[in-house]
Amino acid sequence: MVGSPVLLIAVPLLAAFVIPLIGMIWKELVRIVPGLVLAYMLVLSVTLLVEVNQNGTIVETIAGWKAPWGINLVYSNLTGLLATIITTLGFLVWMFSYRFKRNVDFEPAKKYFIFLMMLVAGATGIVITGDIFNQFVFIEITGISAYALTAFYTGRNSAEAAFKYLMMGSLASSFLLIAIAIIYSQLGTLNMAEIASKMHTMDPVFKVIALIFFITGIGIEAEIFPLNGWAPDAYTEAPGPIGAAFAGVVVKAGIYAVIRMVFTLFDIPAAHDFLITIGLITLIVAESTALRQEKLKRMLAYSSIGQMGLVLVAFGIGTHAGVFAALFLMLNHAVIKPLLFFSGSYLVFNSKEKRISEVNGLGKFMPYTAGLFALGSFAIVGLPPFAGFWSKLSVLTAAADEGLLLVIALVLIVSVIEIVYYFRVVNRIFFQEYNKEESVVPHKPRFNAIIAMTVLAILILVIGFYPDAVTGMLHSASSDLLDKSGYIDNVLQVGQSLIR
Amino acid sequence: MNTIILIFIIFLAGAILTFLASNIKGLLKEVLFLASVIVPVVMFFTGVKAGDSFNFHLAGFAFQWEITPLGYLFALIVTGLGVMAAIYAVSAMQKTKNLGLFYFNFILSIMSMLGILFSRDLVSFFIFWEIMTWSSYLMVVYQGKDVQKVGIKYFIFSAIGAYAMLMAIVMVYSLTGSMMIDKMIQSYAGFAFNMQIIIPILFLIGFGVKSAMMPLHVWAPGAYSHSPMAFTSLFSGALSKMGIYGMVIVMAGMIAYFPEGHWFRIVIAWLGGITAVGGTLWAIAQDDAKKLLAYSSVAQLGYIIVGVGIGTPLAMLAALFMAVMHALFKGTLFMAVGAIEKQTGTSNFTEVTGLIRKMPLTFLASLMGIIALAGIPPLGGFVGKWMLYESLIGSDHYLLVIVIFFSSTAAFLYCYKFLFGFFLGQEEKEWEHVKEAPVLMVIPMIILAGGTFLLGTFPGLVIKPISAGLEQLGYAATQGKYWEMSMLFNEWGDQVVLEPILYAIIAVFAFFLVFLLIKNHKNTRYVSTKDISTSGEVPKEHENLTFIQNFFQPFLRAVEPLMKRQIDFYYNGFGKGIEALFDFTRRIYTGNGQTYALYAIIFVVIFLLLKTTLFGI
Amino acid sequence: MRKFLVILILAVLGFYLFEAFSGLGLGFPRFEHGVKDYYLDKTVSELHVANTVTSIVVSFRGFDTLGEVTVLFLAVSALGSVLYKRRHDVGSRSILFASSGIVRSGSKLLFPAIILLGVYIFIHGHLTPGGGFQGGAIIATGFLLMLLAYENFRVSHHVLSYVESLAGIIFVVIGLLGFIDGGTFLQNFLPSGILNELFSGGVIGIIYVMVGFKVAAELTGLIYSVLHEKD
Amino acid sequence: MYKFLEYGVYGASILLILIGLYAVLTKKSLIKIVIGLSIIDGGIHLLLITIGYLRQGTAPIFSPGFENAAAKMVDPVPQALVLTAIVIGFGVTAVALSLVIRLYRHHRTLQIDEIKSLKW
Repeated sequence: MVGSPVLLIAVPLLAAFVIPLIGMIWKELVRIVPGLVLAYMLVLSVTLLVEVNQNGTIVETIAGWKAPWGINLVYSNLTGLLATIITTLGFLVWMFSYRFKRNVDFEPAKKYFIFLMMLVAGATGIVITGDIFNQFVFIEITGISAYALTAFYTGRNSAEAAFKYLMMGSLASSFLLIAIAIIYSQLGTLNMAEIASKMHTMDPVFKVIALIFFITGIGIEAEIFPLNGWAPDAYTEAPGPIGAAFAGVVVKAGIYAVIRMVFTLFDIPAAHDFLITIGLITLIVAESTALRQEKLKRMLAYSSIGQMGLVLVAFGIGTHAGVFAALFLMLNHAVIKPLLFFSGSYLVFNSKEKRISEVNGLGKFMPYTAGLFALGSFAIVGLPPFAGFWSKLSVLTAAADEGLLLVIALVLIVSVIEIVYYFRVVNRIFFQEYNKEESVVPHKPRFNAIIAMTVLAILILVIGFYPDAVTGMLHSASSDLLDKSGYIDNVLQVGQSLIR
Repeated sequence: MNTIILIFIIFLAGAILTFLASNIKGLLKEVLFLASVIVPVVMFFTGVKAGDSFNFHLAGFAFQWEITPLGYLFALIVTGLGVMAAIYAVSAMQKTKNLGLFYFNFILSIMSMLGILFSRDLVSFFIFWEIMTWSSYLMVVYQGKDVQKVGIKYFIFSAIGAYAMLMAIVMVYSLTGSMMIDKMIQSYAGFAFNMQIIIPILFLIGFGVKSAMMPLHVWAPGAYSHSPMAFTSLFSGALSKMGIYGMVIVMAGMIAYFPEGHWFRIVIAWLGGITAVGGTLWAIAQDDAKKLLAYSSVAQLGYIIVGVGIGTPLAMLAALFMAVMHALFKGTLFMAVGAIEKQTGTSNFTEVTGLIRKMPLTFLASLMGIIALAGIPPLGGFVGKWMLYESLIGSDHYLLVIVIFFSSTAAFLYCYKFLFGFFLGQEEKEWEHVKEAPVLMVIPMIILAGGTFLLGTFPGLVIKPISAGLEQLGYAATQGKYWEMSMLFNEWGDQVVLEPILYAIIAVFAFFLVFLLIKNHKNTRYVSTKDISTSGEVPKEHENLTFIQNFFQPFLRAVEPLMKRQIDFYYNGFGKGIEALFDFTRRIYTGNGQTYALYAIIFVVIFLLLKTTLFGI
Repeated sequence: MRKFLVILILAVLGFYLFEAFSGLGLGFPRFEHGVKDYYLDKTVSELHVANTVTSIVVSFRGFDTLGEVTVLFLAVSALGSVLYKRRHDVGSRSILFASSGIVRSGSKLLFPAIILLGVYIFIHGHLTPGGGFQGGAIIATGFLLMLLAYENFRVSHHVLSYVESLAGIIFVVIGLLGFIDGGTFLQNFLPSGILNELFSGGVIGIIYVMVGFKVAAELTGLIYSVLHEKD
Repeated sequence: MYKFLEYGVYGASILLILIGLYAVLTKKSLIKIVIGLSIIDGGIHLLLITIGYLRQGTAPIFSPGFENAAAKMVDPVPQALVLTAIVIGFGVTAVALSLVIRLYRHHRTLQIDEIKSLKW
């Protein structure tokens, strides 16, 4: 036993409480300790994932109460994979922001890192918990950290974005609570595995209403259209690295929650078609909106929403291939979009408005950052031999297996739009004249930022050139998601063995 | 290790190393660049032969790389032209900024083209296709002046093409469960009729974009003329041939199921015919040599598409022969324009004149290229066109013959314009300082020009590999009998086509050349070319009055109705409409948090209302 | 127009919600093998805790409570972060009108009693209704009263921060000790004592006391920082 | 009579939710919106508690001598959940109010219609 999934939550919580104290000893510690904690979480999640791969799902009970009664954490191939993605990104975001905008005061800096850590811990919690109410609590932890991070810069319109986010988030938690209330009133339990095993006894009317409220509640986090009005604002106004964290961490957790509901908890087959429909609508609306954006981060935000729509489409296909494709997309998106946010935030570093037109000709002054942005753009629109291609191809083949030709056609048409707006930016960066009056003053990235970006770039290239490096993991994760009875058995039986 | 994979590894490593070395002073990057182009090419010629293959699995897809006879033929074009263009590029691109990017993309495009030719499965075909697209895109925008629109246009069209192709690939996958090209061709007959039509059309869009087929050609002039000439020779010569290659392997296999004269074939052929005419007419109207050649490329590819569309053995032979030929002479011509542009700083006919004595070797190369292009014996263009006519007549497409004939006659006009505009006519004081292009630029031109001559005289050299390729496509046993297909070969036998008139024609050429040179040596009264007045019209001050101005005015006036509305116009309108629409739809995001909350509630209510329909409960 | 639309939509929403919930019935057990029977059983037999709600909040669903405490901690931090100003920008407290002598004396009189009540409630959280959250909230009202009555009443930010952090740390450390001792996080490692005595329920009492301190400190800090907000 | 109570309790909590939503969706003042969010929370908490209600049940607290009274006790789980939910709702409200203060500082207004600098 290398460790326990519960430490993924407990250690950052402990650190969050400790940081205000140690900050009084040496101010630099508030920047360093979160990094150490995130690194620890990364190592732990990876070792646990390896262990899970060998020995099967780890079910961790809490306070010694076996599964249906106590809260339990489930670290399986799927949740482990997502937790690993989340912690990896969390660590990279920390590394990137370690010296990002150094001129912030001590107090905000301290809180920034606490919030970042709690954002990651909360998202990890959403993914690994096996209890719906506990998931709700973690959604709130993530949510409050996210609101605070969105409102981090006092100079911008960030409070507006944060308020919109909070409004929607608050509605989301209300919907979630209603859904939880309905489920509890019918089944008398909050444990996901037990809910799943008892779901067939539930009155279908309640089932559907609960599902609708669940999807709406989580859909707000998962950026489903039309629940995603907050997302572009929050991405735009949050600090650059936090945009990356939203795209890579928060949304992934939201998507996980949606699919856990649809695949495991509820036994409504029509929900899959429902996912395809809303996924397609999200994809089309978001990408077409992205086409006409003037601000760089806003464009990236819409693109991120669109990708999530595609992920939902892939999950909606519902076969092994579809789930595999969706997970692959999530993984790729978690690698590529942060790179775009990282490099993009350095491209418009000194700009107040963050307009796309301000990046003209920056390729000359900051070739590395600009090159990485181009790499990210190439990868996200799915050009081979970069990472995004494989996931797009697997989505298409998965859809083709089911004969969903209309879906394929729409996805491909939207891809053209995606190419247009990404390449417009790349063109501007590299092939337009630098204009002193319009363009921003270039700002070279710091060393730590370069490392963070390089790691992501290397991941993109590795996945692009040798996708088999990750496909094995993704296959076992997708089998894990589809194996509903396995999940129930694992949770309910492993729980038994620990009865006091 | 398998030589095939080794070739790709060397290409890739060479590209990266060259890119990294680009900031080091000295000749290191040039040496690396040439090495990473030439070494794999040498390995290709010595290490592999048709039939070699390399298989592996990646991401759940089976990859099969194999050197097929047809692939070998096209690989000859790519490698030959690639090496020439590389040598040319080293000299032509000196003192340009950002050289690393150029070399990187150059090597990558050669690599990806070879990859396309070696792929026997659709996944790797598509991968290499896309690598080729983006590396050539980076070349188009490489020079960085006014390229926003051109580059985006090129990439949008490429993306539309590529995704149409991907759609077709995925449809094939859903029908056959396999990604193999052979499997696709074999099981094509079993598809439902609508699939039988839709899949080739989607493929056709994909390939048509790359080979600049008529309604999809609008990217071509801009892209060809904006990328560095060193690359354009490869771009027009080899890269656009990939579209032809794709058409040949996919379409030929597929539409072989349609009988000859089936409407589907006719449509493709006619698309080619229209492309040829339109390209030619637009080429005539151009004042810029690069644009002229670009439109001429469009036209030439139109001929090839006609051949592929007709699809009789002779037509295929003609098309493939013309593909090889086009690579040679268009490579030459673009190189020549590049040389002129490098030496004079412009590629506009209205500015440069009378270079014949300043750049005689360039002139020679251009002359040969133009003759080949125009299809005059003994150079290669003639053989191809002859076979095309013969096949068209043989398969009763008389109307198409007229179209092609009109187009290739009209092509003389721009050929003449090109030659006359640059080289002949008055010498201008302005261009007195101009010297012949550097040796490294001239040699590839001359070699390629020599190639047109060689193949025009001994077409058997290339017809043999073509026949092998045709056999691969299922045209039964054309090898060894190809000379029976065309009258041209029937008359004069196997290898030594046209030998009797060869020397006569060479003599005529030599005579004309000498005549021209001598004539230019005569002392003539010097009048500036910009000093002549147009008959009947009073020139305004500062008006460009070079003789090349409004060169074919009467002709252009005659065909004006045809050219009034560029297809571009409709595409732009469409694009603007889309953008306006999206500008409207994005107003969904009103910026008011309350509205977003309202959306959420509406979302819930809609699904509550529709729950019976949606969830069946 | 918008109001009409909203009312219409809400009417539909309300109809469906009411349709669903009115079908639930009221006041009879709805399911047979719910978790609550187990909780009610084990609370007495194993945990020796009188208040089942407390045992659920702290033990069965203790992880939720940890998360909940974190939410509160984060909310306070977020408040501070959102309202952050550079030191020289921070103004003094905004006072609309000074409080009268009666309010001041009365507050002074009530303050110790309120604090005592709060402490009583969270110490007896596992025996009687109430607990850490309730007690903490009561203590915070005491401080609110003082802050309203005395314009120069000061609470040390540092002390609040210490209390808050230490309480949180002790909570997590107790959880980790349980992890080391029993193999699961938050596991009880103390003797569970006798039902209905003050020292019963093992770690439950300690955790609830810590929650009480934390909530009190956090709510006070929250009020304090908002009070310093000047227009 | 009992049916009336049943409808009454559920109806009241749902009405609370709807009133809160109405405030969130139509009121222009940010403060009122925050109040609306709190009202929604209140309604939901009431709903949750109602679910756990048992006719003639007692509070789920054991007193000496009544150790076996579990059968007559109301469901403690919703109560525990509501306790958590209240605290969370409180935290969110606090953050919301702080954001309102920030918005007022920045825009000098509390009208949500006028705070639309981020759009499209």
